Amino acid sequence: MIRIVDSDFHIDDLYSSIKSNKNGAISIFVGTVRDDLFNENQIIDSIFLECYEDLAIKQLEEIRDLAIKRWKLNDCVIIHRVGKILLGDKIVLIITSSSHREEALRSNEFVIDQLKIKAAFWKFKEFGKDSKIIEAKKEDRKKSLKWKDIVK
Amino acid sequence: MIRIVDSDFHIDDLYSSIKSNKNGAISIFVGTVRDDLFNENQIIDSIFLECYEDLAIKQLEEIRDLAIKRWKLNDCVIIHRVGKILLGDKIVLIITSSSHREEALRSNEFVIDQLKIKAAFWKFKEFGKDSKIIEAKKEDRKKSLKWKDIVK
Amino acid sequence: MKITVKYFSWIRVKLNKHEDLFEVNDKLNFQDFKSYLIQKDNFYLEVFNDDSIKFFINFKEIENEEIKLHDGDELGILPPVTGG
Amino acid sequence: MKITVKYFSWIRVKLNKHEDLFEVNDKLNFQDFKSYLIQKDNFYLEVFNDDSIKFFINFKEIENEEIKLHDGDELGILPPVTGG
Repeated sequence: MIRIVDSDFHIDDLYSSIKSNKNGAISIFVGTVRDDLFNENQIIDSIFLECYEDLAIKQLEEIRDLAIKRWKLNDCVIIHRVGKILLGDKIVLIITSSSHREEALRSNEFVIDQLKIKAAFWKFKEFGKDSKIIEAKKEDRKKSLKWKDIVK
Repeated sequence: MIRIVDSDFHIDDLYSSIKSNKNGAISIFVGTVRDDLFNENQIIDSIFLECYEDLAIKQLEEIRDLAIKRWKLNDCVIIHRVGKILLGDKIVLIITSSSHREEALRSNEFVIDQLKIKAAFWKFKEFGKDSKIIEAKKEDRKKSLKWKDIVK
Repeated sequence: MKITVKYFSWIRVKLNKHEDLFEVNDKLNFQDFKSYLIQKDNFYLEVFNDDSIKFFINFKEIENEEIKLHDGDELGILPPVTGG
Repeated sequence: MKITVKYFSWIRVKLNKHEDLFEVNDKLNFQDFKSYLIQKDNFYLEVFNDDSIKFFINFKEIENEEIKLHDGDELGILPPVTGG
């Protein structure tokens, strides 16, 4: 299941959607709005997530399909929020399910690393009516390189 | 939070317990009862989890404390079920929360790897009134060796 | 033919709009369309010279600038992504 | 003094009980207590010769077999664990 949503979601609902007797290990990653994004003495309590939806869905599907194929996963769910997201709230959730933990854990990390540099989402910090772009991180590009020889 | 429980639990409740504006990344691992534990043509639909509770709590606390210290985590939750657990149901849940995903992911894997070989729990397959011990896996011991130089 | 151009991130903010619809001659390729845009507004020169920006035609990244455009095509102009 | 011995996994199944309470002389160390148990039942020889089994006194793994026992101590006999 790939979803781009504009409100918060329950982890248990998504967990239920992948429940299977074939699973022995499920890895869930949740990315949230962290307060140290806001270190400029500005009164900020949210971010804004912009998205090129049709493209992003396609990109997330490609990342999911690569992960399922490479690690023979039972399932892979990616949920990404867009719009205004409050401090502490969820931005993204990734579930990878497998017979064994090695596969569930490794693929989960692959999906978030790829999503960070390949999916058409953009973050802004919001203060009052103003907003400021959050810059892309070089580390994210470096991190993704480690998958080059692992997932072809 | 470390808990040994005898019934199923909601992931969202546990997620709420670690919610913090300091978190940017939360990794959740769920271990479940997989059907290929049961490959002997026997009618089995559950496992039984035995535990040396006072010791297990102490061991889980030690693993948690190592993980928090090594990866400077914001929090680490370990929930382990005991008693009869049905096919597909949760056995264990681990949450690690951090500012950054690398730390959340790595520490989560450390905790499950350590738990597998160091915490006083034992699994049995159940068929009717009979039960059979599930043997320890050599791979689990091997996997845990990789942490020797990473966590001291 | 009609080409939609979609703007995101700082480009959307700078242009203060999400998209444009351009009416252009048939048989343009992407390279021709770039020249057309630059001629319209010098701002596009900055965009096309910025190698952190990626271009997608109908949700597929452009690998060869000589790719032909067709009526109804959608060009996405994407600054570095920052999701997740 | 009284020493509780806790059994788990296949040992609990084989002995068909979770624990025993033994009344022994004061000033025994773990090594003495091992001899005492083996004398009581030859089954303990199998247990003490199995190097996959771990022994805990009051929830602390035994590192030196000369550790002194005290009234009320709890000895845990643990086959390889299989949780998670």
